[in-house]
Amino acid sequence: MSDKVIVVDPITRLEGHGKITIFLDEAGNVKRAYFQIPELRGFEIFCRGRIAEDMPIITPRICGVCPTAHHTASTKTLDDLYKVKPTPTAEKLRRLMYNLFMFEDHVLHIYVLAGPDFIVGPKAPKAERNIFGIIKKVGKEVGLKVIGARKKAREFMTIIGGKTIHPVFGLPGGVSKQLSEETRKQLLEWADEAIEFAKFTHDLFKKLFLEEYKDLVFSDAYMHKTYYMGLVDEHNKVDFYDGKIRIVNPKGNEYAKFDVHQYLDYLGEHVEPWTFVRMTFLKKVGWKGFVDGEDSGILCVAPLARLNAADGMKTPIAQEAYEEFFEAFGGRPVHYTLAMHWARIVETIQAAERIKELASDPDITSPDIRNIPTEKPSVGMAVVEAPRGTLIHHYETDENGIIQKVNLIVATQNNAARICLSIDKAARSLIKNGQVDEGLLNMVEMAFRAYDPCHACATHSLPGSIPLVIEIRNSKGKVIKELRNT
Amino acid sequence: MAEFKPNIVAIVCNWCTYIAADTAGTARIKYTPYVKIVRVMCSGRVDPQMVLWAFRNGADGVLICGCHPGDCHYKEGNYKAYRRYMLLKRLVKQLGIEEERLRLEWIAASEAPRVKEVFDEFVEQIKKLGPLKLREEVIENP
Amino acid sequence: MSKEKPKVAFYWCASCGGCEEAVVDLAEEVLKVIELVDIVFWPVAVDTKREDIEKMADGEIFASFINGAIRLSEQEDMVKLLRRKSKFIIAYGSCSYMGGIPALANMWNRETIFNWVYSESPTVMNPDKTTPKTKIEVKEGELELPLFYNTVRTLDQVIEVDYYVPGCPPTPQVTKNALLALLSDELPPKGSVIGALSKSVCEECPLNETKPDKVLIDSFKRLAVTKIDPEKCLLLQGIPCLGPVTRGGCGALCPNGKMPCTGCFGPLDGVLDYGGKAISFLASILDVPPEEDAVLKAIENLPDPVGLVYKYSLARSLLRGRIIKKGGGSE
Amino acid sequence: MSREEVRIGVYVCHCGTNIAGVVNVEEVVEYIKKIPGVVVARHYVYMCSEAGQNLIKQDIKEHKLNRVVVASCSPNLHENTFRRAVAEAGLNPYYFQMANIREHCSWVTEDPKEATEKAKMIVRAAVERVKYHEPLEKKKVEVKDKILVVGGGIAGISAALVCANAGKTVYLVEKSPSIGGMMSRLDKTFPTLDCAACILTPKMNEVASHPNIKLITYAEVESVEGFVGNFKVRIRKKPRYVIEDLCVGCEKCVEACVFKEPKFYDEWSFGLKKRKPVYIPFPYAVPRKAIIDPESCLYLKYGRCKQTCVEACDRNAIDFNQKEEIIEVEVGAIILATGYKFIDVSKLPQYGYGKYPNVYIAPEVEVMLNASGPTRGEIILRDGRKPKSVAIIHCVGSRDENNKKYCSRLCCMAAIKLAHLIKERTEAEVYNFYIDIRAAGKGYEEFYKRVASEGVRFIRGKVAEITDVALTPEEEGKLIVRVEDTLAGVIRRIPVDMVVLMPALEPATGVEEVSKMFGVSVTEDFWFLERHPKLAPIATFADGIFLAGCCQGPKDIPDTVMQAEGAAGDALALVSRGYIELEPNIVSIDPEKCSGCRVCVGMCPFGALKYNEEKGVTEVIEALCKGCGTCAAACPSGAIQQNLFKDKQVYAEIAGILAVGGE
Repeated sequence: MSDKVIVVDPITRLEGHGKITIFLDEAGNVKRAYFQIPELRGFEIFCRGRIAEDMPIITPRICGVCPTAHHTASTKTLDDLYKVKPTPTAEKLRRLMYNLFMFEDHVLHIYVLAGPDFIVGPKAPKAERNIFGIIKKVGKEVGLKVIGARKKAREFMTIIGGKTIHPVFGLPGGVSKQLSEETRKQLLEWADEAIEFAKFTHDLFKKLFLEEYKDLVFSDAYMHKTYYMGLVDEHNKVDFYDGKIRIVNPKGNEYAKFDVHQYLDYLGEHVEPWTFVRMTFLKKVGWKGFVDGEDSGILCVAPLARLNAADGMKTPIAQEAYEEFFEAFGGRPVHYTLAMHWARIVETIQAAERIKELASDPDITSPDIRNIPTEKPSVGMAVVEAPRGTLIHHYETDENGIIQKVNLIVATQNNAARICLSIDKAARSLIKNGQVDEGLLNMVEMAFRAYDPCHACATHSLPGSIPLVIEIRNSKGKVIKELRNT
Repeated sequence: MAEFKPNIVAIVCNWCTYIAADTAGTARIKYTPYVKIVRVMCSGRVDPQMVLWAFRNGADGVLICGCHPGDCHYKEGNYKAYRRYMLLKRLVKQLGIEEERLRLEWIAASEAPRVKEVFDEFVEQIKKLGPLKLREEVIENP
Repeated sequence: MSKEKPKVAFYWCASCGGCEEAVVDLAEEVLKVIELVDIVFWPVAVDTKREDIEKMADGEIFASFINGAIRLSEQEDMVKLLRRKSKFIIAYGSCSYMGGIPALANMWNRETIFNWVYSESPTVMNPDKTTPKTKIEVKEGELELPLFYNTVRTLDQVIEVDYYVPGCPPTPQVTKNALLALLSDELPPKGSVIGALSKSVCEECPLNETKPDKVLIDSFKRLAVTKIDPEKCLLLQGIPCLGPVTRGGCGALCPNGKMPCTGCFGPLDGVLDYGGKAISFLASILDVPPEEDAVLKAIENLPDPVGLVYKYSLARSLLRGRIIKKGGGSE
Repeated sequence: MSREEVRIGVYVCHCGTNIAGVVNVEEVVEYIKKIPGVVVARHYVYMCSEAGQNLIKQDIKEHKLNRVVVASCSPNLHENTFRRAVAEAGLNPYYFQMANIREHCSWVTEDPKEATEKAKMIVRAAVERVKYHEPLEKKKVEVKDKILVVGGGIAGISAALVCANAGKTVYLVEKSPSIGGMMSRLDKTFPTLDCAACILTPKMNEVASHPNIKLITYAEVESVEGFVGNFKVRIRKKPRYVIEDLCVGCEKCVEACVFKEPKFYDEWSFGLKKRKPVYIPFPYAVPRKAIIDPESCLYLKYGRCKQTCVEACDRNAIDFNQKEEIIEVEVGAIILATGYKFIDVSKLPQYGYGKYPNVYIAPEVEVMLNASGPTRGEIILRDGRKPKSVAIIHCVGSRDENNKKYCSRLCCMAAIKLAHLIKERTEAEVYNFYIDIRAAGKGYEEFYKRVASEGVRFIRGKVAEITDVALTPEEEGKLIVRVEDTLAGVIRRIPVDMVVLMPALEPATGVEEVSKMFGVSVTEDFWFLERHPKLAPIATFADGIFLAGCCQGPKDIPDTVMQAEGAAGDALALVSRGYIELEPNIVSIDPEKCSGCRVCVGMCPFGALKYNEEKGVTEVIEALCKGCGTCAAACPSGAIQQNLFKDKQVYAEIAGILAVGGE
């Protein structure tokens, strides 16, 4: 029985959106750190009995931060369910919407949530470490650029998708609304700004990573040798919207490449009694507990994983950035968790470039936006790359398209086990003989934040932004010391 | 255990069933005391909300009574009532309430004996089903 | 109001984070608002502990904006604390106002949900049927999780609520209107829905003008397999659009996206049960013979009334959810 | 709902023992007292009495009541009584609600305990409801001062004349080519034996010549729209193929018809005589105009005929191109006098009608006795003989579990009259077979005694069968009446030459359509349903529509004429006032809530809802709203509310009525 329990609880225990509990042994060394997600809503169950076309309306409510990911995954699942292909124009519109979403979501994370750690600095006071801090540091116009870029992207999303938070335009076989020529022109104008902004961001952070925070980024505390999963197109390039699921092993070699319809052969989920979230692992490798390495089924998703799992990017500028990235870390795969931020910027560039490509295509304004299904529905599966990783929807219906079964593998479930690893590893490397390092909080927070764990999907914290508190308690549970990251 | 006395409300049309019930009274036709009448001008005034409200307020069963098809004092009010009733029944069933607890009957002004027939019969049916317990009465929260 | 800036708190329960995004989407607007108030509690942005709130005097917080439904025990505890400390409690967004999408879980109970999520789901590999517990003995010690309730409740089924801001999520405009209404000298009557319209979505819907005099149809159609004329009222095309029965103020976003309104703003004043009213008007516009077969045919494409009319409001409905017979957890 | 605190007075009526005999009124009062808002609760022996009403008025003044509930009989009886009382005390009459604990409770509940419990709930519901009542005003609507009479029998004729003499325009619509109805077939009427024609024809002619009566024969009502005071009626007049204005009834066309002999079924004489395709219904028909029957006329049927009738008519009155015409009239009141018909006795084989030629039904005999009838008033059997013995059988289909359970009321006296006339004209032996003789009426019993004393035989017993199977020589060639003489207690076989059946009466053909068209309820036997069997035996539940004669139930001529003139009185009272007050239960739309979704517009069959393009809201045309509330139920935004049936009022009532044992 340990005589100390450390509870790291975002804000308060009763706040209840992800909490960390660390057990020490008599010597005051870490026995085990637990990361708990105390949140569950049961979407898989209550989608039952609904009509299939309600799914793209209902599932985005899993997450208000990445609703477009769920909406798109759901819409694609309906295509599969009704065995109908979207018209070329419809697919382009969905891809356009999706890249706009990737762009604004990444930008939000980079600047508003994770950025402050690097731009303002991890040691800077909490009050400084936010978008306003950034504005102070890099100048107002950059700050306004950030706010502006996101705002603009979201305006376009509203026009195309009906709504930004919880879009509505997806239908089996296409989309509900045609794109106006006027909007296309505006998009085209704006796309260049977006690309410029992405490039600017890339240069800005590249410098920070390679200079100011090199030690941090390359720190062992954030390194796990795990499997990596991501979606790739027919040329094994990173694709957010569609493609084959590719998994590379810790050595970076292709472990598997499969169609979403085989996901059950590869992915399993582990249940722990102390958290509400299911943890994905590789079925064939097996669940070996919270350890990394080639023999452990634990895998990693999201930007870093996508880059590791792909042979390159879809677009030229992003491709250059991709190459620079692996050069900097000495080749594929990259195991440093904090490299996640860089990878995210590489993806941001691709998103911006894709927006331009798609907006340049005159066919995107065609009125031919929908194929009406003719087949009877039965089973549908689809996958997309959500900003926070691979997202799989799987529905079964009766012949009237009434949902009978739903299985959802949400990005953060895929990362859940690895996040636990990071927390545990950070704790072990920083807590020695009962001495709790003052930096622990921030370190843990940054490890945590790197994943951009969209706990709206499993819990509810806005990505990364998790102010932490450490309570050191004796076995009676009495707080004997308290640390806060403010 | 005490005998179950169903608590039933009948929302009835002013021009047919209400009159039939008056006539049944004048004729001293004895029937169940458990069905209590609420009058509306036409079964077309019956809003599904009223039925749900009745269940919420302790009704074990709800009757809607109107004029026979073609006899509506307002031409088609009873048709509207019927269409709403059909869709409402589907909703109510999905929410775990036996369809039999909701019934629509046409009773003409002249059919005083049918008032007894329908009311007594409905009470028997509800007795078979037993009291209606709402969700929170069945599964405790937490 | 006192000289110092009024203290404001934001809190989330069982929601998706969309309501926070909605506030963030106010962008410049939110900065203006923040100048007017002092945000003392906002889990996504401001670091305050429960203890800090407990230390406050009762009613010290001017207004607490609470989004999300009540799904877990700790959510109930926290909102009760906020109720004590706040002058006004504002149920922000459909989930706290009506239960929202998560309240569709009221068609089942805890047991059914756990069974699927932790054992029946095809990816789960959980031979010894482990499920999350409120107190868990791990070999290093004891861990805790909040209690997962059987039934999702609206905020006002747990604490007294002063105002409601509807929407899934509330649009920036609605949010702004609501904030201004609260900060104005003349407060709206307690219990009212603020920020939105007193009229239905049709009021703002461009397709409303395409209606003929009489809105009557011969049957309902399934969106999944129906071609939509983007220039014609969806209702008249047989698509069960809930615009007429839903509070406006969103700017008719969905109809503008050529999709039916699904009712996230909830009922209008004077409507008792959103779903009941929706059923009433949907069935009313059917112009078919009053015979069983004819009517069944006309409504065969409405196989899921609950999902249609209680998509966001099952917890607030008169029946709260499905009545589950003892042991009858699953359908 | 009004700000002021509600102060409710509740009055539970004993109605003598009608309520108090079953319901424990004290207990109800004690229970009601506890409901918040109730200031006084009393029980009283007769609330509808002046004393009872004064009780309410005093309390309103003393206790500053602003709501009143009376728990007594059906609102259909006394709602207006109490509303008036409330109004006289200076309160808006709609701050009142009635709880029906007699018809709906004490009279229908066996167990006093249960009845008391039910009464509590009914009263509670009224109390909860009245809290949400609002002041209303009756709406005045102008009334058309014209009257429609449907049916030209003695009922319709009498009603029409009274109305016309009062100076009102009357439209009298008759289905057949002539007015007169059943009475026109009669020779004499009981009990005075005065000549039917002599008393009917003057009235018929008065109708024809009356400046205020628009007589529309050979016509039927096609549709009725509108409501009390403002009915719009469409009348379809079938073509006569004879221009009425030109025809003088000279019958030249009849003589000239290519059919030399009459050979077609004659409706008036029930087929006892035959007619030609062109004919005059009966000698004193009104209008006395020829008519051509398209079914039997060669030209109209086959388009081939010499058209001798056309040549014969020197006034060129015959017009084969005549089309049916639609006549639209607007009236304030309607009198239904659609009369009756006899049941089809051939469905009762035991009486042998249709099987034995010498079995007749009463109306045939009436026609035979009629001086203008086929036999000029003689009783001559189908084989030409004069009967030496006649059996008159009462209650053929009446008072019969398998047929009409009711007594047809006029048969007894008619049978006795026929007995008298037959005996008078044939000196035959006349037997009456009866169950009971019902001679309730002025001079009826005396008439019965008189005829009995004339030697007509009365045998009490229900006739088992009529047969021609003779068992004895004297039965040969006769019809034998098998009957149990319940007075003598023996089965008897009585051989006769002629049998006269007194068939039960039933409503005239097409009564179902008529009831639907006019929105008038019917009894299970399809007689029109009066508003109240005693207090409103003429009015119907459809305001502005009144009943006259046998369409409401079997009656003899005096009762028919009485009711007809009563109906005329009611109709006149209505139209003479010039306006009516409508229950204010119409709907209103709150423009602050209406988004102009137009769901309601399709709900209204009366076109009372109109979308206002400029304002973008739907509006109510009050004059057209009938107050069904269908649109209120449909209105998705709750913008439409129905007076007296607002959502909150109905919800309060439902919650109240379900609050079993409620606090």
